[in-house]
Amino acid sequence: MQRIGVFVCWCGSNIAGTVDVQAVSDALKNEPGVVFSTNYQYMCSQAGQNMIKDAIKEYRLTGIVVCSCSPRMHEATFRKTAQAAGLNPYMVEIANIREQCSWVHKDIPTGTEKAIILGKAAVAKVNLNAPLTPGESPVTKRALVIGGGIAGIQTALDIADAGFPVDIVETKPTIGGKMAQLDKTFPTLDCAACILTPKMVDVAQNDKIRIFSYSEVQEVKGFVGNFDVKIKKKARYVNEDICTGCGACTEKCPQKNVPNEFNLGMDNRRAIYIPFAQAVPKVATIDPNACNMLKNGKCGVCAKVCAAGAIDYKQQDQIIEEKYGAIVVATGFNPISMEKFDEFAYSQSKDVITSLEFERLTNAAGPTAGKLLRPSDLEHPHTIVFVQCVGSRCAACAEKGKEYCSKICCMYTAKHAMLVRDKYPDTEVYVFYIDVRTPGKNFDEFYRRAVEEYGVHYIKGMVGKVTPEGKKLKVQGSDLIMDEQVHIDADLVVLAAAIEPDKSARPLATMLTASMDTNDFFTEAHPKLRPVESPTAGVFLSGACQGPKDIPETVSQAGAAASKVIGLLAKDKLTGNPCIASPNELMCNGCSSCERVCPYGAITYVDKEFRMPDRTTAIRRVAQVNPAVCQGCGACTVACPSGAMDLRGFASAQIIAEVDAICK
Amino acid sequence: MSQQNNNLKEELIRISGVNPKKCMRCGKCSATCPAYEEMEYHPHEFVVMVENGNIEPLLNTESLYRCLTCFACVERCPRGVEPAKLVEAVRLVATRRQGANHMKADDVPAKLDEDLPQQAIVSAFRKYTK
Amino acid sequence: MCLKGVKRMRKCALANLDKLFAAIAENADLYLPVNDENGAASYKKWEEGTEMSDALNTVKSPKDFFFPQSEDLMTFKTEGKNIEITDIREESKDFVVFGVRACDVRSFDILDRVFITDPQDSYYASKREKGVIVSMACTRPTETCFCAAFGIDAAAPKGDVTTWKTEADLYLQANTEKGEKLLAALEALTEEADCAAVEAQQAKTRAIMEKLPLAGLDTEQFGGGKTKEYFDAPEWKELSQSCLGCGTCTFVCPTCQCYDIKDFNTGRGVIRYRCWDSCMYSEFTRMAHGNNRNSQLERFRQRFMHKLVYYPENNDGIFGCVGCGRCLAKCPISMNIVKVMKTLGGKKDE
Amino acid sequence: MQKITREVLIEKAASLLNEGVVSGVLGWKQGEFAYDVTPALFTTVDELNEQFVWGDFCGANFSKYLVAHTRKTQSKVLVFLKPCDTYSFNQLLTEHRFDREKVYAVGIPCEGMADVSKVKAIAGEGITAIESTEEGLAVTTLYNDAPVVIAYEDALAERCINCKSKKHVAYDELIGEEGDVLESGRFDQVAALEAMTPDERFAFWQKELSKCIRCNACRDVCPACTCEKCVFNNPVSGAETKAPMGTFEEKMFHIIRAFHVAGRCTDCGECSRVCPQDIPLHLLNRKFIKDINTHYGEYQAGAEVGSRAPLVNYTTNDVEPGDVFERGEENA
Amino acid sequence: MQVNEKKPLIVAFCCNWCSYAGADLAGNNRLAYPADVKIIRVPCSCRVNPMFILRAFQRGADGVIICGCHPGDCHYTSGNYFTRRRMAMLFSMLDYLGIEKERTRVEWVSAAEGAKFAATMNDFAEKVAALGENKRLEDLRCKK
Repeated sequence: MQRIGVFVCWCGSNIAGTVDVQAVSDALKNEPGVVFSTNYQYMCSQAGQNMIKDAIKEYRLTGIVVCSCSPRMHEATFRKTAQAAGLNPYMVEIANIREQCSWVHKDIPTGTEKAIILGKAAVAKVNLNAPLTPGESPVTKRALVIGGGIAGIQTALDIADAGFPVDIVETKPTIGGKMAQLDKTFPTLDCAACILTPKMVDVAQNDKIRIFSYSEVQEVKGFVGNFDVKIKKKARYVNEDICTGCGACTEKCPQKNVPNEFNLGMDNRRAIYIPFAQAVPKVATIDPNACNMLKNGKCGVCAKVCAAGAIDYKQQDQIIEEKYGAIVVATGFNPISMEKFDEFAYSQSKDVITSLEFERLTNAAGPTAGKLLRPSDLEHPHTIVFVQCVGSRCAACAEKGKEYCSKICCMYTAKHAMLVRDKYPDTEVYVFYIDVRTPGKNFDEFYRRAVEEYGVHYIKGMVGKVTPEGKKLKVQGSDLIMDEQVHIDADLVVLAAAIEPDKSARPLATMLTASMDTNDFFTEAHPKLRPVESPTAGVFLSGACQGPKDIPETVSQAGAAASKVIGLLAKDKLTGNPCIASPNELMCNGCSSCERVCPYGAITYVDKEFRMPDRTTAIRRVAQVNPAVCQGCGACTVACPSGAMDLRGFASAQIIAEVDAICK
Repeated sequence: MSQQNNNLKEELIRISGVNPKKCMRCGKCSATCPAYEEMEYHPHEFVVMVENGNIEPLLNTESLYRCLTCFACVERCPRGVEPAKLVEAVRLVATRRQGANHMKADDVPAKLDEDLPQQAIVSAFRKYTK
Repeated sequence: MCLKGVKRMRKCALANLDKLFAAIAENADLYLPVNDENGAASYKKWEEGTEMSDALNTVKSPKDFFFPQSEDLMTFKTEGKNIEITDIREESKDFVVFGVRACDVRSFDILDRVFITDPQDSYYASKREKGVIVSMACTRPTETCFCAAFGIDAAAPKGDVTTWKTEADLYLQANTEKGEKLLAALEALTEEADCAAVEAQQAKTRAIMEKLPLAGLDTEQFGGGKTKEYFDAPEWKELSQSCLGCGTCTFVCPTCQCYDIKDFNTGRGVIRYRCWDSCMYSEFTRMAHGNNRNSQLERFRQRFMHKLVYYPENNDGIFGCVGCGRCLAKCPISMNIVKVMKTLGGKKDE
Repeated sequence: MQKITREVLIEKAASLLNEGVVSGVLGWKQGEFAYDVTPALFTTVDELNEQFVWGDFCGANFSKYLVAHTRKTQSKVLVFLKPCDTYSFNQLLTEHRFDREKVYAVGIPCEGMADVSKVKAIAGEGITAIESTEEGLAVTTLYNDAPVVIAYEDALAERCINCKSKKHVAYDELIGEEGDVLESGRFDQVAALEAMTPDERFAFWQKELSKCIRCNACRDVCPACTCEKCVFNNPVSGAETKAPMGTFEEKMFHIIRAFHVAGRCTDCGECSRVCPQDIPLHLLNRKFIKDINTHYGEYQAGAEVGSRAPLVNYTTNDVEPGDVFERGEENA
Repeated sequence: MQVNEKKPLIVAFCCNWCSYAGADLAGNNRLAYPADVKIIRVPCSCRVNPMFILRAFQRGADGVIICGCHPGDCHYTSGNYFTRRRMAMLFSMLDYLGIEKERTRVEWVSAAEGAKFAATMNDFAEKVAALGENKRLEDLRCKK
């Protein structure tokens, strides 16, 4: 049986004006378990708190009820008060008789009657409270960043700057990501490589950062502060430590016709290759699907020419196991496939290209060495049509497009159009747009410059059809302002393809038990207040894996994610919320219902031997809640048919007691 | 919008099953329309005008019969608006209005004769009945 | 039982049955079996127009009238250390239960031995005092009937009044003082009768009884003193293995008499009530240390040992089963006392 | 009349027993009468030959027994599964309730099971023998000179009239031919109730549920109700009761029970089969199934192992609770 | 407490993060609603077990309302999505059993929607009052 003290606050006249506080404290005196009941002007004042502390000691109270303002206001205050008097802070319950009583009801009888009922409910609840102690868990002071694009690079650099070791896992042979493929960046037109590659070098040289390139995350176990991760380092058949990146092998390799993915297949590379000149790590990789030596044991040229002796045809995939305290997801994006948009003739004509391909065509390190030549005949195009929103904002075509706005296309298309007009003033450039969206610093100015200074023709409307005819591409579109159908004979058509999350994100989300939206973008813990955290504790989001983003936005989010990680890793121990789910193993069916509703992946199962009621023993699958991960929402408690899962601090019995007290 | 006719708008929406509000004004329907040059009102205008309840001009335009019902606009529309269905619905309303000569069930017996296929009556009845 | 001269036989034309019921209902609540739309019979209070069922038996036995499935015993309130107890029993009205079959009539003997012997259960006793049992002889026993195994004559049920329903008349004969009183009040609606029709019906019924599939069921092997013989019998395992542990058999049984006493806190006070319990339930007789019988085998065994061994041992050899066959008809897995008796060796040599 | 004979099943079981593939066989055991068949574990071929039956009264669903059986033994048990039983089988696997490795499942076709109460209602009391003939069930009673022949469709249990599937969704081995998922009228009665006024519905359920004697047979036979400890048996759950007190408890029991199995109930119909008071409990479960199908897309519990039950799932544009009634009516 | 003219009793389950805060805001803005509404704080609307709702009706509540964050804004990401399904199913079942559908409601109230909270409670209390006393899910023992 509890020994409960009741403390009714007047809150000056805020409560006492509408509630007869004396009547309330008198009425609650007779409730079961109550041994002391009083009222005072300001319970939250020093004097009021001392009154509570004294009563706890004098009456050997095991629980207290404070009838006062909202628990959102002073629950923490009174918990501290109780703790100072030696009482477990979770033995405190608040009856909200201000915001939810005195302030919303007019007359004293009504207010008093309700305040008494709310007080009784709190007493009924505290009768069933149990002391709770938050769990503690250690923090592994190392972070994992998954993805080595600009988002991952920035996050890793920021974390390392704070003194914590960071590992970057990148599936490609080099870090750099999409930004490395870009030519210029909007709205300032800096050269992408000029601002990215120094950062890549910083990463390579930072002794806090390890890069696992050509690697994948294979398994994630554990929880915030204590993740156990298996990383598969794929065999690149080149000893990274020895390879100097001299490139001799990539020049001598006889297998010359491998499509070069860095240039989106617009030119070829060798079977042994370094993706681009500034690659980090700058080491060669052998493509096992193209290499004759690996396929049928005939060749070995690269090994012969390698002065360092770094070639190792026998290299195996390697599994690295490492512990991390925090994980940052930075898996980025890809343009969607254009295969299904046959109205734009992407599959029929080499001269219909995506904007990313256009980037490579204008890039000095690209297949045309920066000269704008059309892919089919390497002639200079004189009329270029840009089509915006290809696959974006496409609600009706889930199988080919995306419902959302891809956000970056308006700006890069303006950039492309401007650059073309700048370098080749003899070229006519048309941009078909539905809306031009330019919310960003200096963005609209940039777009207007493309129109006003560079003479790009912006046409409000969409392209309906592209038909290759001889050397031309017949573009049929609508001009909604002029209300006419326009026909343009273009030399090159550039499609602003929608972007989508990288395909690796979905399986990764499953491993991390991090939630995703229907488009496979990672969900943030709160759309406004916790935009860089995943709902899964210890998992953070950086860059376009969370939603379409341009570079400035990506970099700032990357920094934000890093600061959250630093905040986490700076702690020695994590203190949990003690109001968490806890299963009664004897009643648990192991049915997985709770696991399926848990937004945090806090529930796992173990097989345990139990002595059954009929004195036999049986191995049963039972749920276990990880206290460091559970946030205490209680979804599992209702999903559980047997009632084995309960929520500490909000136990079923406690809520039922409140219901009973209110409905008395 | 003076000529707003909400009843007619509702009827068109009901017949066609098209929700014109889904249109985001991209114009891809008109961009893709092979009969564009022949039309006074173009596919995207059909959608906007129906949404605005401005339907009388559509009922009286030749454009109605220039639409080939090729469904290119339906296929290409990124929002699934299906303008061709709307055009067809306007056509149906126009047909039913021809001289307001709705056929009534009572009219059927008089029209029957031995040579007339029943099918013809049934389809006429369907077509000319509200 | 139709004893000319010793007891008076009265009869009432079936056409006048409603009048007879009306007359009974004038002085007491009258309950009789009534069919629902599915043809299942249950006891209902008679009102003008209520038609008596011809069903062989009701789904739930008439024990409910004396030992209801749940029954409030008292209420109490606590305030601080004070406790205020209120006896909430209401003086029950006289009532008549009509159409009770021979097997169910016997069940009251079995319940009486539990509830009326010292210490007397006053809740039960007062209802027994107020209630008059009017039995009715069976004419169409069914395959699940085995009352004969317990020496019950379906053609001559006991009770305060025995009735026989023939094609044209209802024959009535009083067996007890209560019964005499009831019949006296109905004097005007009944007439003196001889026993010929009743005896003819009895002969027919008894002949059918002989032919019932369970007619040969023998109880010789059971009774008091057989605990050691059967308690550890290996057959229990097989018999109980499919038992679901539901309470159907106990709740349709006319003789099961176990109950649980529970408190219900209404928020304004506590109602202490008792309700039927089932020895098949895992929580049956749960005590501070846990449960007595932890496996379904033990719980299953308890029910049948009680009916066939423990009860007769304490009650002059009377079995705790009346052969009404309800459990045979209703068990979800068709496991029942007959199968138990036959498996454990009660089967007559053929 | 069942197409597969008892002998075929015994032969299969005997060979598996003899080969040592299984150590026991879950099957139906002959009772006192033609219809009172009991689920039993057979461990020898002799037992099978003597007591194993298969016929029109073998309605019991064995899936639930696997929970207890597989815990007790290390060896395999053979279980015969009718098409509807296989759904329960899968659902239990989805919920990790038994070890699949310890079960050898043999799917057997089912032509529908007879409802004993229908047979009794037609043939009358005193049934001494029932034979399955081409014309139907020939029922011999004490009171009829010649056997009463009941056409199979007249004797068919409600759940079999509205059979949802003749397809086996799980088995190690199938005897006979595979059937199809059927278009059944199983929601017609639910729709009829939905079409009533609330007062009529209340009266209907008040009448039905007040018959409940809380014997728990519906729960104890239910293959979805395999909780280690049911909330209604648990004194600390706040819901424990042993008897229907007043008019509230039985509503509480049936609403919560139906809710607990919502999305998990395969609609096997065992609850209604065993109810001693003939309460149409399947109409509660089917209401949830119908609502789930209407609002969250067609879902058949147990159709596959590992599927996510609708109530532990969601989409971001689910129907609002306040709109369910209207939508329900539209679909009625 | 024996009251002659019975006022409706309404139990409101409010999630801690949005609706309970919304109720607090209603208080801050002195937006009145009937005192018949009694709030029980739960961490998330998904903590509300159908048993709590039936229990409230059993004990004499005339209406039960569950308030949570707007879909998509759940503090726990997805809790209210489960609430939405569970309650849709439960309320539909109650309606199927002939219990007045106006006695139960789910409403999404954010922490900023003090006015909505008060308006919702006023409206709900009015509708429940119009229905009169809860008879169809009552437990007579609790009314003695």
